[in-house]
Amino acid sequence: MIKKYAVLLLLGAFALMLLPFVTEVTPFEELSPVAQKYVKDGPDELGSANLVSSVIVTYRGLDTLGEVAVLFIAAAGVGFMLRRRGDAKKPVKREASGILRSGTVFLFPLVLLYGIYIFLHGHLTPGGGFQGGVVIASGIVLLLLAGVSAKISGTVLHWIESLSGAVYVALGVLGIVLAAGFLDNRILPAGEFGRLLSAGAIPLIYSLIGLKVGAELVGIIDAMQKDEL
Amino acid sequence: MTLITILGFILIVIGIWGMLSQSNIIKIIIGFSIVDTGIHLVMVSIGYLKDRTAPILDETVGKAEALARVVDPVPSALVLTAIVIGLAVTALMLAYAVKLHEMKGSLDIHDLKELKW
Amino acid sequence: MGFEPIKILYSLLSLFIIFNIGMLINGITRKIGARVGRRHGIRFYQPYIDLVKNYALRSNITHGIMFYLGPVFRLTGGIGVYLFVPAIYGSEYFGNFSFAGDLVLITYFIFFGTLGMALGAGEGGHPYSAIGISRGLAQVTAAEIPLVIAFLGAAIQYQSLSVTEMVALQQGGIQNWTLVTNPLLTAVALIAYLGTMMRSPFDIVLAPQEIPIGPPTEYHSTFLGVLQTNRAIFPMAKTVLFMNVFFGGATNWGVLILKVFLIYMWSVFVGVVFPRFRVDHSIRWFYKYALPLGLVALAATSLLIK
Amino acid sequence: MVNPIYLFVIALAAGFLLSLIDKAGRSAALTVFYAALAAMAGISAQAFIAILGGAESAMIFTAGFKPPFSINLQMGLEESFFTMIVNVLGLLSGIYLVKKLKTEKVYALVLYLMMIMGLNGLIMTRDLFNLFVFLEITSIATYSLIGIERNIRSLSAGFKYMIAGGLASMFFLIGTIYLYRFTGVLHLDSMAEALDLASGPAVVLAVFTLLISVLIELKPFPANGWALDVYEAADDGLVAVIASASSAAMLFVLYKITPLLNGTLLLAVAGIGLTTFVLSNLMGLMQHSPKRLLGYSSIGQIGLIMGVYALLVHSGAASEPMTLLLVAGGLFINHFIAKAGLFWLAGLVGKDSLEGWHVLRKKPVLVFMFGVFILALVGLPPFPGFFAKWQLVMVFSEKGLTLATVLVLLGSFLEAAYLFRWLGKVLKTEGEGEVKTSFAQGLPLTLSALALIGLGAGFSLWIPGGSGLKILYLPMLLAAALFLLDFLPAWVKNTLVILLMSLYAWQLLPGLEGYRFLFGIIFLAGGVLLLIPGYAFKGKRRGFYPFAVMMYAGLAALLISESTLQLFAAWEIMTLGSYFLIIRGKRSEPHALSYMLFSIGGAFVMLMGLGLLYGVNGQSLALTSLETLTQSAGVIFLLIMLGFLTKIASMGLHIWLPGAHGEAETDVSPMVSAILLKAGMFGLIVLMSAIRRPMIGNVDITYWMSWLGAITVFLGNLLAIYQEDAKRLLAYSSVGNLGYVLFGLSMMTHMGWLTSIAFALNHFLFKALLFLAIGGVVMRVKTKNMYEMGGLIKRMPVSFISVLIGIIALSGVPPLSGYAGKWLTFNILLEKGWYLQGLVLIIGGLIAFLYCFRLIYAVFLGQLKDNHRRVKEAPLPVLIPQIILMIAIMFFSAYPGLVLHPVGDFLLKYFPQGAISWQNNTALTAYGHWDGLAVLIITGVMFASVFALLLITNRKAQKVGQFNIVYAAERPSRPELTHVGYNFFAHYRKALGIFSRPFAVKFWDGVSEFAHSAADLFRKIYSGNGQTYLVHIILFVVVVYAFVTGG
Amino acid sequence: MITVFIVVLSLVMIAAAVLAVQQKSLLSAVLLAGVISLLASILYLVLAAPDVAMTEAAIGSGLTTIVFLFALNKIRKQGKHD
Repeated sequence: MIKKYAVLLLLGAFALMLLPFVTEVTPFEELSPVAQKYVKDGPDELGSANLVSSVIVTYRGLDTLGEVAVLFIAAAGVGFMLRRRGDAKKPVKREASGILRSGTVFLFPLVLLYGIYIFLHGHLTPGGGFQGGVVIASGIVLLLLAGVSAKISGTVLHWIESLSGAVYVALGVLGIVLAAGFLDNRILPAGEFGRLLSAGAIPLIYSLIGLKVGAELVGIIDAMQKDEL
Repeated sequence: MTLITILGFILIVIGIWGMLSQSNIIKIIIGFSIVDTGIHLVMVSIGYLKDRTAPILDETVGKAEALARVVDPVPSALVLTAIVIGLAVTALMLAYAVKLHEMKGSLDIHDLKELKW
Repeated sequence: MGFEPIKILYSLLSLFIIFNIGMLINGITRKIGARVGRRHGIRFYQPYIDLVKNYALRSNITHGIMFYLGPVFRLTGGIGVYLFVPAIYGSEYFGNFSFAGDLVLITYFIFFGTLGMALGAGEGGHPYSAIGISRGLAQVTAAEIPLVIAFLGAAIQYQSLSVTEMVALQQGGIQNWTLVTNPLLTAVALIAYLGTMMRSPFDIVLAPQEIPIGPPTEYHSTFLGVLQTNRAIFPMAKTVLFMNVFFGGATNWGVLILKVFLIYMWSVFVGVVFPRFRVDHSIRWFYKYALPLGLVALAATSLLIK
Repeated sequence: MVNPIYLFVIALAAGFLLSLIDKAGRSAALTVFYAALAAMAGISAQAFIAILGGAESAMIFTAGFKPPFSINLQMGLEESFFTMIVNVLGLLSGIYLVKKLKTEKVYALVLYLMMIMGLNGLIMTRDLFNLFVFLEITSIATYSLIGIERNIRSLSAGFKYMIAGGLASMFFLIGTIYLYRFTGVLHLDSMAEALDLASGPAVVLAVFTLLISVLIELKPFPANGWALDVYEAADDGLVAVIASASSAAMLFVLYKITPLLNGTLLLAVAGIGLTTFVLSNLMGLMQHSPKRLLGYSSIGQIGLIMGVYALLVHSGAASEPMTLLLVAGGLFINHFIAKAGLFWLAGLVGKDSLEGWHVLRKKPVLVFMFGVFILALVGLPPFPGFFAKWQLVMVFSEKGLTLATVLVLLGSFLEAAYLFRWLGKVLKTEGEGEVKTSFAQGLPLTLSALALIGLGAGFSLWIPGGSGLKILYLPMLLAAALFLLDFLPAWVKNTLVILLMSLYAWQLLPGLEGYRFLFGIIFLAGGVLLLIPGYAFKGKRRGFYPFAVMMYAGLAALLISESTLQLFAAWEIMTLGSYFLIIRGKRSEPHALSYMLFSIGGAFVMLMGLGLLYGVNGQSLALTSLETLTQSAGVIFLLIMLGFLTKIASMGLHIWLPGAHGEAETDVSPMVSAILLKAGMFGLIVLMSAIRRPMIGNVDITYWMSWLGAITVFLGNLLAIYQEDAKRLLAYSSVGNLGYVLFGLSMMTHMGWLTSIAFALNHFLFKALLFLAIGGVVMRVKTKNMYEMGGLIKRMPVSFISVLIGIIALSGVPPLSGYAGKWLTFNILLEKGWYLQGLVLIIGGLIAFLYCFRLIYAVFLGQLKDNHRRVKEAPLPVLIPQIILMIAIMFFSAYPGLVLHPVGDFLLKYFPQGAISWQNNTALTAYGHWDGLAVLIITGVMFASVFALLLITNRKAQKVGQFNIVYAAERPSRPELTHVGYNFFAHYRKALGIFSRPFAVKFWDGVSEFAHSAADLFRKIYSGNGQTYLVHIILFVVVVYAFVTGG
Repeated sequence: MITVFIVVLSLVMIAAAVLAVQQKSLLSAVLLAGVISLLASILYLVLAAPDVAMTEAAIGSGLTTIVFLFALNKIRKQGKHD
């Protein structure tokens, strides 16, 4: 009991400590110097209408690569942690209701398509590789729930995951060779502003990210849903 | 949007409260994800400028007026990354939880005292 | 100072004189002791007879090399102490070998014999002789405390370690003796004197009653003779030393004999009056009474020279 | 220079593709894996070399924009060095783990690679948020890898780590976003420019949250319970990376964000670091699990490094890059390598108890490595930690950071305590078991041990004044060679060492003058003499000669040292060598430990003094600067003196000596007693000849030294008489004897010092003689208890004569050499007038007779025991030096002036009013005179005459049979009945028992007890509950914030 | 107007958070945490960050919850074996 109140007291003190962040900080009056540059020059330099995308894919591209790596590591880690012992039995196939099954079979291609749409239009509209990847992943989750394919083809996923990652890194290196630096998206022509095929390599990179993220997320979920024993 | 900043911090404190007071590992992870949400809110609210729109240029917001019309894209970009990382960490924590439960048969953090002193 | 060969002869003569004094005083004191105890006692020349008898005895056994050497060490110690003391002040030839060292040398040389005796008895066949040594050494080290204090005090008083010099400073009448100029220190010295003389109350080392076979009794025949010789010389040597440091020294043999006899009597009287201490008693006694008294005396002495 | 971005490209590409490659077979995957690691190590190493060679440091602008607009990475000197060591460690640990990686799923390879890449990112990135990403990469990879062990301990530790890391990340993000708010940039350098900490509490809070997150990752007390669990439970190869490489990267992060910090925050970091250092090492005292112990040590070391670093920055010393490199860099690299090595070893040994590590002894090479790692951690020469600590104390003293210095040394001392306890257990515990090593596991260990040695050599060059350490090169080289030649039989090595040492002495001695020459004779000629008994040892005598040489190397260097650094290094090397010699004894372990602890404690106090000297005296390392000291002379004197007093075992600091000297081997005891103790005296002479009037306020230190000396004599001798163990008796006697030395020195007069030197020389002669003789006896009769011996004169006559001569010289009975000291003592008493102390001293001297007699009686006299009837005389190699020593004693007794006269003349340099003059062989003072030769001759003649008399009268003496005696009407049948040995001076104990109570022992026991209970109390906070650890973290944050803001 | 909306939303989120933390049932707690994320994504829209809103909705409330549920499911299947 005492411990409970002690914790509350401690949290009170902690909250008190954080108070200056609320009381002493005023919101931005104008854009920060960095943001000003992104907003002012970004569209011209990179040709992306979605400034967040240009920041994510190019200006802070290394973050994004790292982020992909984080997800990759997490997927590997989860898979690693929940690995099955060598001679595990085959997972029991669960039967889902017929409606869900047929619904899923019908829905899945649409979901997949939507995901692809999102990452291809990342430089134009909200959303991008991550969001697209998530959508793809949720489509596959649907499949899982429906039990259409309890055993997702590991090999295909593997190939997608590995290759998209490797190509992403390779594109980054191309940036050094063809443009100004690692992960520079200006290896492809900027194209016409606002078009689908514009903004240099951003759509391409976003696609790769989408594929990789999707594959990774599926990996995580797959590892989670697989039955032990 | 100071209000949202405050909300973010409140969520953070509540999340930590959960982490400190709940003995169930899953609850601790939930607390952690609430903290995460709180942080993301704080971050995005920092990038907000009053009465501005999203940093996406289109017909309504042209290149020229963008500077005065859009909010800061940087915090958004950061939060995007943070969210994904949060998911990664949460997933790994859950994997730990599953594994711990498998080996220990319990989700109580007080039971994980094999090592001390 | 300095060494001349002729000194050897004089020293031997000096030694011979002191040996006889010792023998006679031994005899006389035993007689006195007996008379106090209302016994008839021995003849005063009895020690000579004993000595001759012992040297003549033929029961020649030994317990080992150290047993054999023990008496040698012992007598060497006794003679040495005497020979390092300038016996007669002012005499060029009866100054013995005092050129070799000073008061400190004598103080430490006292142990030479003690150590040798202890070694010899240690190799004796009987465990009790070892116990006797243990007691003896313990008591000696305790009794040396007032002794050292007394000598140190004297050295402080005269700002010298040389016995000759000390005596020189005491010349000119009794008022210059340490006895008079520093009575407290002399008192300490006299206590120390008691402690080193192996007489009652500090004679448990020899203790024939409790220990049927004490260290000297391990020895017999010639060994005992050597020890007896030492018992004549060694106490006299110490007495001469005390006389020199505290009682003005002696400028001729007559004064020497008189003073030595009187000082020796002091231990005899105390011995006759007081019963024997146990060893831990005597150690504690020296630490409890002699040491504080000595400290007071030392303090007084250092005040005195200021 | 290769574009450093390829570090990441390689890691990521390999990481992404590994699972595909793995389908072609594990060996392919492993090849790629190692190739990637090796390439990373190569790239960073190449960058390091290039930049060292003058190349520009590389800036990598990602996406082709300049910062602050895009993320940039930097590859400068620091970065290249850190990435290099991290990558090399990663590669080595990867090799170490090869067996595991072969069988685990391919994920393990991927995760490992990603972890290393993350560390590189942490080091290289200049962008705050990017730092966060790399932090997460590293963390998540680490969390996952901790699950490599399929056991609950590892898993629960990993989980605790995760939630703690989660909180740290939270703070990092909050700090980052607010810093972005205040500065508008994320680029660190631009941020530092734009940041104005004075502009409001929120700014400070923002920096604080960022800082605290980094600090939490650096495992500060008390917010570090999770880390301890990880260290204890996770796989060893992995922990090596976590403890060394990850900590390295995080320290580098701290280094990077330093420009954001202000003075208060820096002080907070310093306080946290040093507190952590002291407390975690304190708690380490109670550890019995090796890996947890290493955990405590790691946490402590990291705390030390960050604390020291923060203080260097705060005090401005860090603006000198060399200082930063030598101090913080030295501490860091030392810990980095040693800790990784120890964790690797932990994996090889795989035992859960400190004692269990004795299996290492099956492989001498492993023991050697273990020793190297432990000694490096403790900070002893010749390892980098030593030089770093030295420089640290110097710099801190210069900046007036006394409290910090005290904390650093206190923590180091505690660490030394448990590390040496461990080392001792490894060296001495008996038991079964063995260690299996493979090439993959041996390689990283070998390389790291070599790296430590090499770096030690490097640091010795780089450190200011380090060129003076050349004096140690040659002897240390010999020691090193002997390690390699350890397989040779003992006699070969013995001959080699004797030859080389003689040669060295031949070269060295003529260059010395005055007392240095005398000590040179004692140290080196004495050393050679005492090596002769080594021929009596059969077999290889592994590990003896390198350390013997090390000890003598230290001693020799002491003689010629001109700077404080030389002196201190020599001092430590000597201590180290002697420790390993002492611990060779059968039951030496606890005593060697206490020897080492007292030595280290003393050395640290001395180091404080040397530091202070450096600080107040214009940063001079010259020993002569002691002479020109104007301020704080008293304090400096006291501190340095305490160090030396520990070595000469003055009362109160003596409790290590009896065990250490008593339990050592036959030829080691005389070395450490007769020779080593003089080192302390030598030090005192060096010190006191420079500072003549050491005063603290109105108190004259020498006055109290004289009391200490006197009491040491009295109690040392008193305690000696109660000993039943012959060697301990001698050991206590040494305590007493060194008291005379101290007393004489404290007089601060010509004659006083001469007295001291006479005592020292004499002590060398007789104590070597006695220890050799008694050691020889102990070798034969296999016991040290005197009451179990007796009558050995019949079996070991030469030893008997040695002991006889020895005790006569010891007790100061004329005519032998001991008398010189006694005579001089009386003279100096009269001269100085310190009668009371003198009296205590003299009384103590009288007591010496008791134990002298006991020694010779109980061992050699009395009756021979049944089981000793066939013992032989001690081996010839043990006897030869005894004979030489006896001759030397006789010589010194007859011609004391030959030694004392020239030494006295030399001392006139310090004390122009010489008080002793020489006429031929007679010493004359204002008070008395002494002719050693005359005394010897007179005594000899008298002895001979009496002996002759006895021979004439009693020439036919017959030997009596042992039992041919009767006492108390009984005929004894067993020798025990005729030999009184036990509790020989019972009556003395009865009378003076009060003085024999071991007050000092009780005091130090109490100190140790207190430390251990405090340790136990503190470590109870690590309840094992992950939630409690979270509470600690939050509490830590709140409390530190309260301190920082002062409210 | 918008302020009121935010305040109401905030109160709901805080309530949900407290409830999630204190809730006995793990399932409801997980779902409540998902709800918090979902509501947060609405706030992101208010903050003119549609990208974040999308992500938070998809990942924070969607995928995270799914992962939680799968994990819970797995734990449930393991059962209590103590």
